[in-house]
Amino acid sequence: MTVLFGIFLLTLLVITAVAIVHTRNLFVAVMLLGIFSLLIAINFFILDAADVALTEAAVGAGISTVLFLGALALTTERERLGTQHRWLSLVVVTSATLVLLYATFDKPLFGDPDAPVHQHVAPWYLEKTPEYIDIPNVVTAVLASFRGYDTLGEVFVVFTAGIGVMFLLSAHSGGPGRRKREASGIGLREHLIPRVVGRLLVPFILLFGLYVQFHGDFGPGGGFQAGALIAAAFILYALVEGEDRTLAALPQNALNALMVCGALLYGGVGLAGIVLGSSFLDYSVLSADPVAGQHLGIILIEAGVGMTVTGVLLSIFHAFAARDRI
Amino acid sequence: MELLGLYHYWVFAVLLMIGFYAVVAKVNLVKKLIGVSLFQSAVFLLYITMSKVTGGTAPILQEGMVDPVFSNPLPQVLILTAIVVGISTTALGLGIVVRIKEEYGTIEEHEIQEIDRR
Amino acid sequence: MMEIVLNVLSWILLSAGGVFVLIGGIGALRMPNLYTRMHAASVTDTMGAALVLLGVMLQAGLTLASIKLGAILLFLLITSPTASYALASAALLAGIKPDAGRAADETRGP
Amino acid sequence: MYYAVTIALLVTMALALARALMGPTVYDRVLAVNMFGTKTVLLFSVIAFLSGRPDFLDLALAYALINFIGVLAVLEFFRSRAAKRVAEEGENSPRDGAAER
Repeated sequence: MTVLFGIFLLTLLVITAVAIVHTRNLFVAVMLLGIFSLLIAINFFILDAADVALTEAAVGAGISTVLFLGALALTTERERLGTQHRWLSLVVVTSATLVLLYATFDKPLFGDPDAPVHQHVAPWYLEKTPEYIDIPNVVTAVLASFRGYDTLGEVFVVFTAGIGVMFLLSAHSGGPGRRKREASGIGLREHLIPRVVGRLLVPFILLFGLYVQFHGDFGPGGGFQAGALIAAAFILYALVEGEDRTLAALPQNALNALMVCGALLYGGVGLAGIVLGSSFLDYSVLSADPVAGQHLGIILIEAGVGMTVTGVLLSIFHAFAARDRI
Repeated sequence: MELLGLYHYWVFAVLLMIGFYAVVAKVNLVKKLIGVSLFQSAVFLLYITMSKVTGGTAPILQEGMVDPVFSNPLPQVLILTAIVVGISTTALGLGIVVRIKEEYGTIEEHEIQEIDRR
Repeated sequence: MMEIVLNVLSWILLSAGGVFVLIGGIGALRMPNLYTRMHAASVTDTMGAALVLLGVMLQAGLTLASIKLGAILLFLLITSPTASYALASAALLAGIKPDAGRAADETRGP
Repeated sequence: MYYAVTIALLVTMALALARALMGPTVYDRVLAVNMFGTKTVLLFSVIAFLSGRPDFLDLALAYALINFIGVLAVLEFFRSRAAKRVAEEGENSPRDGAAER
């Protein structure tokens, strides 16, 4: 039955995607992208990927709409020219779709437990996690410990992207449009109800973010989700109270420090493994008891991930919002 | 169920190509980025689909579970990080688009090429 | 005995919630203009949500899950009217008049 | 029973999606997105129980907390655009231009 729900939702997903591409109004496309994100999060949840669904929830609802709207405010809301080489593109895309559809007939059926993907390392992870790492959430165990290198790489990609956005958008604008400072940047300060409710909710979102951060060993959660949630809390504060007050509460210097310290913390824990006589990112040696060492290592690197993601996402948001006022 | 056993993969293929169509056929740069993020989501969906095991549950151990079947945690790990990386890189792309708009005054590909040719 | 009563009660709440959600959904689709549609959508956000969550809460009993459901309900009851307010405010700002009847759709926003 | 509620929620989601696709104003679409978000919260709660993993209510909680940020962002988007327009019109009016020179 749940599979049927999934199929229904996937159909809605395709309809939404077609509408996103079809509409000429970019604002509408961004709104539909919000629905797309909700739909795909439900699909992830139905497909047993609670952690992934939580990440998509935190990123899709809190961050991505705000970023796209920020970019639209700086560029344009309407596509003027529409499509180029429509028929050629359609032919190429349709034939590629047919090739892909043909290829799917070689895939194992949905949910087949004998599929090759389930035969390789995954059973080992599931079997050995209680023994080596002893935390309930296997996803966190694989993310932080077994495949720590991978995650380190991803954290540095996020870090680099953040630096890139800051480089691009902190340059002095040569373009038109000197806007009055007080016109934008004050957020919704004049609107009493959003302001009161927003201020009420910010601490709860922060608290929930910290819960997700530190409960990530036991339930869905971890540094990536928590970072996005905490960034969403500050974005909410910026929306209801204005940019300058948010920057006064958490200045850009602090965000830079957060980004750098998070990445360094992750790398530092890895190096500590070498110093203590084992290999890079082996947490077993961090404590006398290997399992306790794993616990400590995972908490530390998840904290590092959370710090970097918070710092990067907030810096990106501030970079877009500040551009609005130059 | 046999009939619909590949439905998820078909949806993946169609979504992937819808995103691809937006990238190749649309002129507006923001729309191209939206297409890229659709493309990304399609890949996410493929991985998570592969991780599902019938009758399984999320790979988070819980007390009192009798002989549980877990879905595959590995694709979930890959996609979990990829979502955050995806939004960061999309933001980078949007940053570039904003700069293009400021330098060229437009974000339509044709017009940018026209200005470059001059 | 108690269990049966709770079960029946939770089923009643759940099905009433489902009906309200459905009615709100139909209203959001069929109502003639923006503000009336907003009204219909609010029904699903408050009444429907409250009934469904209370129904699920009765099934969960006194556990951590119930507390979480209570928190969800509380936050929904705070945030969705705020969202409706923000939306109505944005629409008014754009000059869409709260006009009865179909006429309001013709004066489109930007 | 959960199935009946789930089906009602799914049908409502389809109706909301229809509203989002039809418009006619952008505000209708925002309304549909917001409604869709609330339905998602409910669906997550119900499916968490349906699949017997009530500890996954965290997801619904996350959406309940942050879903309305999107709508506030929309309000802020229109507010700052309106403010910008007023500012630009002020600059373009002849009196202001003369004062600047």
